[in-house]
Amino acid sequence: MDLISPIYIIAVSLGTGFFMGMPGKNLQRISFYLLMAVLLFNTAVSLQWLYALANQLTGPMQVFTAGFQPPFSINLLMGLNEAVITSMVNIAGLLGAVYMYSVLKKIGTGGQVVYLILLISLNVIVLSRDIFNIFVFLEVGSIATAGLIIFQKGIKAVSAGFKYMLASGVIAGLLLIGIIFIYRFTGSLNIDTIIQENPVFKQGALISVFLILISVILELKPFPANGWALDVYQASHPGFSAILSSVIGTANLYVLYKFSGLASETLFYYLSLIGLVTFVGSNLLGMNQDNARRLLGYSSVGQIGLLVAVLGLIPQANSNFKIIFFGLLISHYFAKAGLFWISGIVKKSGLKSWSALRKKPVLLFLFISFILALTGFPPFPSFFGKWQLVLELSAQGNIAAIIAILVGSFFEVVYLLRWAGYAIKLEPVSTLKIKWVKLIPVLLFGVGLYGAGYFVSQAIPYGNTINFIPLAIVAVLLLLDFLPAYIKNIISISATAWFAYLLFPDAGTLKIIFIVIFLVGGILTLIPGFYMKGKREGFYPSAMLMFGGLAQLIEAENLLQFFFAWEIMTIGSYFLIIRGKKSMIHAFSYMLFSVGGAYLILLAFGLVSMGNTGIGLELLSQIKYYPGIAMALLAVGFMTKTASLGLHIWLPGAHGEAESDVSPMVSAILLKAGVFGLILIMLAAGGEQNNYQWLFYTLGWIGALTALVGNLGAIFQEDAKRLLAYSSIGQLGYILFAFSMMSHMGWLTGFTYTINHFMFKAILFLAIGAIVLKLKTHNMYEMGGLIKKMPFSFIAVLIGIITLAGIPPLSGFGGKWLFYNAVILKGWYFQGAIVFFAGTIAFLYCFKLIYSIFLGQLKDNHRNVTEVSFWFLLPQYILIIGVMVFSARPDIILKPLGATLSNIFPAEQLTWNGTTALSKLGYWDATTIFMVIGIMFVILFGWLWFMSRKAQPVKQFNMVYSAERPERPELTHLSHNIYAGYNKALGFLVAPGITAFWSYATNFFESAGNFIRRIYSGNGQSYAIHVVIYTVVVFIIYLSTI
Amino acid sequence: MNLIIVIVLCLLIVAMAVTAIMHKKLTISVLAAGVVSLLASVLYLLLAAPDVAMTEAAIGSGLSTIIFFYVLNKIRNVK
Amino acid sequence: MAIEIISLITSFVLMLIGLYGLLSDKNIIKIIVGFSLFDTGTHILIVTIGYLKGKTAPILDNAVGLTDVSQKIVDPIPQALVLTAIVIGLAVTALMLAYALKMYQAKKSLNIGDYKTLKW
Amino acid sequence: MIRNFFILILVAAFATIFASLFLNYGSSETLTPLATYYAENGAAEVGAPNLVTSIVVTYRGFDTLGEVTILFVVASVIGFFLKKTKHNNEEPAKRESSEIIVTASKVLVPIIIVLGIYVFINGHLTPGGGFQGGSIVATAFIMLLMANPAFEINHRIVHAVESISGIGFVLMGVFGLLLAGGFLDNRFLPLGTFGNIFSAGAIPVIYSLIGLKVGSEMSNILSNFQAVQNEKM
Amino acid sequence: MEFTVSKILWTLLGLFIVLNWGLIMSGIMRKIVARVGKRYGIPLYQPYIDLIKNYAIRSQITHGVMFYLGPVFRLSGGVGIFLFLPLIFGSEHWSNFSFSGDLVLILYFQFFGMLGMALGAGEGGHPNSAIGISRGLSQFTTIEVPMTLAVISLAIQYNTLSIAEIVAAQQGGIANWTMLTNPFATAAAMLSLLGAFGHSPFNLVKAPNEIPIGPPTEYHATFLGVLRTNAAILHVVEAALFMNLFFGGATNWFELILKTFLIYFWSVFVGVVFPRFRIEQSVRWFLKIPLALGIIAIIVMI
Repeated sequence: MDLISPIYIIAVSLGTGFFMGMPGKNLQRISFYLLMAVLLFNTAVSLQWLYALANQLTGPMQVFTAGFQPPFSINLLMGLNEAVITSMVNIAGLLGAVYMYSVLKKIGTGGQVVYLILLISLNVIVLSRDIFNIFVFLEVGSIATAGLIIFQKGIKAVSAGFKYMLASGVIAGLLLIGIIFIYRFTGSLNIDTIIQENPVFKQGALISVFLILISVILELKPFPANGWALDVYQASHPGFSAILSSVIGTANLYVLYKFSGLASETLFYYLSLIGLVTFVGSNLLGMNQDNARRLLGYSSVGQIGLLVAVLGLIPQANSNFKIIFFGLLISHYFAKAGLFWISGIVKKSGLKSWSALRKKPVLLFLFISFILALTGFPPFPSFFGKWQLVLELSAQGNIAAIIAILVGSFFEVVYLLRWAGYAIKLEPVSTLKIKWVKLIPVLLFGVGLYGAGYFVSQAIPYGNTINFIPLAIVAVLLLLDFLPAYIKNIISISATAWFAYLLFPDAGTLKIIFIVIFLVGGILTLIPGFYMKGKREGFYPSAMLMFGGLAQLIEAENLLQFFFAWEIMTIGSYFLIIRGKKSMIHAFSYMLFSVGGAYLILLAFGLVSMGNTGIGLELLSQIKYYPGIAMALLAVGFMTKTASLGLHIWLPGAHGEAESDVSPMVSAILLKAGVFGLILIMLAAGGEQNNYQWLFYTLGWIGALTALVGNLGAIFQEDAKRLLAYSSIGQLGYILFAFSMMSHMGWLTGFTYTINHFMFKAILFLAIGAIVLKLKTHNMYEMGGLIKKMPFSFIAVLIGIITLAGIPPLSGFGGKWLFYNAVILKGWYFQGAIVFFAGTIAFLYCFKLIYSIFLGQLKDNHRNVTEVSFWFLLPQYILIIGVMVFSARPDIILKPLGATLSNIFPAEQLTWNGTTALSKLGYWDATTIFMVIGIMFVILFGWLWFMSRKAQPVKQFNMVYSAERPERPELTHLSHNIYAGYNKALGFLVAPGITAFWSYATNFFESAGNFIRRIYSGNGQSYAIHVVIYTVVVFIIYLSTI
Repeated sequence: MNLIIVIVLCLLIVAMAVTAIMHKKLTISVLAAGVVSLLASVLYLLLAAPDVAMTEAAIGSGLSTIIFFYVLNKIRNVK
Repeated sequence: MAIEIISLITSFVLMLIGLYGLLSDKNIIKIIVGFSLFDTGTHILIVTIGYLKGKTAPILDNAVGLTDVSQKIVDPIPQALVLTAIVIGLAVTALMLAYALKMYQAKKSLNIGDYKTLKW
Repeated sequence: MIRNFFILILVAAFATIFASLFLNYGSSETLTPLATYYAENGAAEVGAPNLVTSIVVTYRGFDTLGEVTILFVVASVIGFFLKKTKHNNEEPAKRESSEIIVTASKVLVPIIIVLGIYVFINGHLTPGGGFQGGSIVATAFIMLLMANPAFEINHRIVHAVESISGIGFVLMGVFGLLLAGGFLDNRFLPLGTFGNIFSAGAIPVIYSLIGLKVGSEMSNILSNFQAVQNEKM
Repeated sequence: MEFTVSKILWTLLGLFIVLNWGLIMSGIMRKIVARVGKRYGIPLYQPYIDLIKNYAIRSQITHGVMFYLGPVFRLSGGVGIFLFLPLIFGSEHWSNFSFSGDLVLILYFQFFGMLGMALGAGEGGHPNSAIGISRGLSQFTTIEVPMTLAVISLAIQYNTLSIAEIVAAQQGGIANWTMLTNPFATAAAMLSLLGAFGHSPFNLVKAPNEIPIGPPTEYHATFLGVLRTNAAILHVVEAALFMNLFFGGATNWFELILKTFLIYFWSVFVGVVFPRFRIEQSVRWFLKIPLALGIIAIIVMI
């Protein structure tokens, strides 16, 4: 294969650049197209090399300038790495030029030449193997940068440019000193020769290597010596900021990569330290930004810091180094360029003004994709990069680094997702005019990002086990988003059914329960969608993302699949929750807790993989290092999803404010994902005699207290959906408690609760949601007397609360009976008593719910309401049938379940005698009870009806109140704060102490960030001082180790 | 002999540099910086680098000083 | 004490003086002066590195001849490098001055502390 | 004051880097292997007596390409940065220059230009070369500007010279690549007799082009600064 | 054990006895309270008169379906507890349907009636009903806590949740009664019993003074009759439950009548002596001493 030598990139570009300097009006006119032609040529050259090298059609190519061998002349190397990086540089350069069409046109040939030369310099610093040559072209690049900054008019850009020049001047000086001394000590300027000389053994050389590396690092804007860079990001033309962030950063990073061959072990250590400090520090400060471009600047700095850390942490000989490094780099490259470009389209700088994107779905989609890519969500390359990074660091035993990375990532998630929330939810204040030239690059980068994600996923170990079909379905739904809702609903339901069909045959009893909850539940909760008018843009992709994630969770067989599914599900549910009218802030806090939890899980997975080969889920049962910590981390991670005490504050808002058919999805179904995770680790822990007694004991207490606090919270709610949300917290507390017992009876209890909660919470949320939709209020005191208007809803709610409260004969009682037996057998008396107390409290809110809404006095404005939609009632009644079957014949489920569990918990099993369940302590015959109570109820009802058959209905207004007729009887509906006395006695237990704790934590980090960022005083000279201080400090620390 | 010249030269360079930094008047300061360059080019000659000496003399002390003065001139005009 | 030691020290001192000026003076023009002193210091350093005691300039004229050249001349490489460095220094200085001019045009001030609209 | 004191301490701390470099400096009596190679083979391979020139133009010619590029970029940036604002067409207040300077410039400018050209053409033989010559040429333009502050360099010509010499430089490089060993190889022209003006392959040509390029670029930069002088702020 | 006609008949007979005993017992108690207050009081057969009168009243009104269902739930609750509770130890005839569930079933079945009452009263639409219910439920939650602790303590003590087995374990003399073998649990349970019966000081729920007649405020005629029937049954059944758990159960009807009378008398006695609590006071009170007793009861048994 005959390839064009990379030297022609330089020759052709420079020749054209010089030619563009020619005077003449005609040239002015065509110069832009000339520029485009050259950029296209460069792109083509680097891409052909990429293609050839990636497919091993040719080996790496050495270009010797002047016809002499190195080290006697300067040589360039085009290997696979270089091909990748130059391709990235040139593609972004090309698209960047398209994006900057108007400004490049306006500035004229001078500006175009500068742009071209910037790209050339980047190509050269990537290709060159000569250290001084790299210096020269770094200088070319920084001068061109200084020129490009002032494409943007105004003093801001000019002063930012000056700050930049000042800092880069100092840095260049350091680099030059380093270079000349390395020449002094090794006698060469060629990187490869110097590495052969092995400067590590000469002390002077060590210092010069230090100077070289520190100056390249300083070019990469380490925190906190990076004030100059942030100003540049903020002040420059967005098109250029994109280049600066994604391309210049990339090229400079590659220079560091090349130079890192010179470094010693100690220096690598410092490299990682510097990178991590930068990553954590700049993301911490990013949280305080409200200017979009400056925020992106902080994020860029952070991402580059992470990559520097990767260079320092992972040996380049490691087979996964490249996938980690490039996985993270490529995400950053696509996403950051895309975001800066979008920032130019949005124009306004305030984060909140990005709501303008709402009217442009394509752009909004791209924006969110970029944000997710930066924050490391699947299916983007950064997800896989971060995953592999964590595994490698675990293999090294470098837990501290993992923690630092996760903390930094978390900060980043905070501000990026808050921003995404603004864009999705806030009312647009302005409309956007989008020019095609500006949209095309963004679009292409969006596509590239997804492509890269798939490519990277296939490249990492076990990446090919990930099932992308759910994502494909989501993609189809995204493309079909213009269709009316019912068509998409049919597609979604069929897809969910199809998942279930695929998963069903291989599943054991435990998994079948979850398949039913996740997927059959999914179908049931999707049915109300038929009621919804219009297109419901974005709903179905999000829902399918969530259900797809849940399905993948079940089929996951290794840690990667599991984590992938977990994250997919999290994003999907986030987008579902944020759809509610007032849910922006709640969805945000949901996401923060979820991401925090996910990171704990990731950390734990890292620990799990330590010292083990492979990443199968079965490793959970053979953790070699820190098994207790790993298990605890996993438990806490899963408990963020189940909203256990301390981690529950997101739930009421998120579930309460979600759309009517979303609330049942997230409450009845999604919460069980956390339960699924908990079961997974408990199974892995082994049976009753496990090594984690302390952990499960603690979890038991947490579960009990969660139940108490959740239920107490619920009784004081005036908002029907929040009441149910708090109730979910409490119910999940029971579930956690039950599973934590780690006994046969405990697990039976847990599963019974899980199944019950799924059914009754879906019924209740569907019923209440439909009513809320109809009445347009959540407040129970604005309702009342609806039993006459909505009898079917009333019956559903009644059955729901009877089940919830555990009153015989419905299935809720089964849970209670099992619970009692389990608690006493286990010996957890006090926890059990607390849970029991919580159960009686549940009774209070159940009554409040049904009474305030359905009973009492009908409100005037509801005189004409009618029963809720059939589409809401249908799933409710299907579920009621489920409740009835489970109530009358619990043995259908519990028998096989018990048989399965007996493998894990052989002791103290539940035995069955016909329909009578026998425990060691007592007995329970659900079928008989059901019959006895049913018969008695019917008889008594018949008798009473017979006795008072002549009774006449009373009109609403026919009432006497303290011997007077009230003027407006509907106002006598007592429903506000009906448990005032209880509040006086026990209200202190639900005082928002935990909320206060979290807001204190948030404030702490925000004010810490605010304090630290004062060092960015805006004074260019101070920034130069920072650079010098940074150098000196690192040097002194470094000196003490050599 | 060379040694003494070099020492004197270096002392002068340092003195001029300090002047350039410390002096209140911008013109003096710029001139002093130019002189530093000029003296440096003499030093280069002594260090057997005639090429560099020529360059430094022409560029470092010549052209860049002139540019400094253009800017100073412009600023002074405004004042 | 040898010549190269003295000029080495001079170069270091010059760089430090330049650095001090760059970091301490509020006046933008003087900051640039400081920068150019720093730059000159690095140039002297580079030339000094190439110097070998008692050797001549790396030009193969009649005095040097064509034999045993390596025993007679100083190192030409640093000299070649410094040529490049000097030109780069000029370019940077010129651009900084252009910036200074523009900044002055906008705010009529040479105090770097007055250009803090962007911060945090 | 406290701030300055702090910076003093900082600079002193920075000096530790130099100190540690200095302590490890040692002394060296011989050339590095790389320099030895150039010293021993430079004359034969490249054919230029001035080894600095052979390194600058050939061995490390690629650096030099970058270097002229830097000047080119700076000239371009300053060009559009300091561009005159259009609405500002008032005649600048002319200041008369002294008679002596005017006369001197008339005499000296041609001489200086010739000197400059001499310096860069002889760059491979004697000290000097493209940069030095180029800046000398630029000095001539300064003379012209000083003599007549309103003097406008003919931009078209300067730009044309700049472009053509630049393209020429790149073309020389490509010739080297196509006809000899590599990009910027000087040996696609015969090496000629050692020490002659037309020797050392393409070095005289390349260095002359560099000289023209550098000279025109510097003139460009200067004229842009000059142009600002006549502008109102 | 199966549903046989004779089983059902025996059960109905038992129900009849319990109902009558309940009516008589409440008559006696009202008489005693009156005498303590230096009044003459009602005749002993007054509850019968009330009941017959209520069932006989013709003019009836209804507020809707749930208004019907309320009393049904309520009575089902009372009768249900009766059905699932073995009354006379060792007698198959009087063990009713207790084979289908144990102590847990009874504890939870109490909610059934409460829920019905609450819903029915709510349907009535009178705000006083709702106030009464909210108070009643609030108080009830805390009453249950010491009770639960006591039950757990029993379960630990006897290692069973079956009432019949608990009674069996107490046979053979007074020394074997839980009252003596597990005094703390008995104390905790007896305190919560006070709340369960809703006499003073825990009768704010019914609150005869502030609010006409509490939750049943809208009920009358047959509806009220059903409620009164239930009250009569429930008093006996609850007392019988306590008798089974703490006082050795009963081996014949006489023993049952005596013990239930004494247990019921205990609550009336306390009611006469102590003034009424406000609702938050009673909530707090139950979470102090009875709770502490319950905890001690468990600690002692562990």
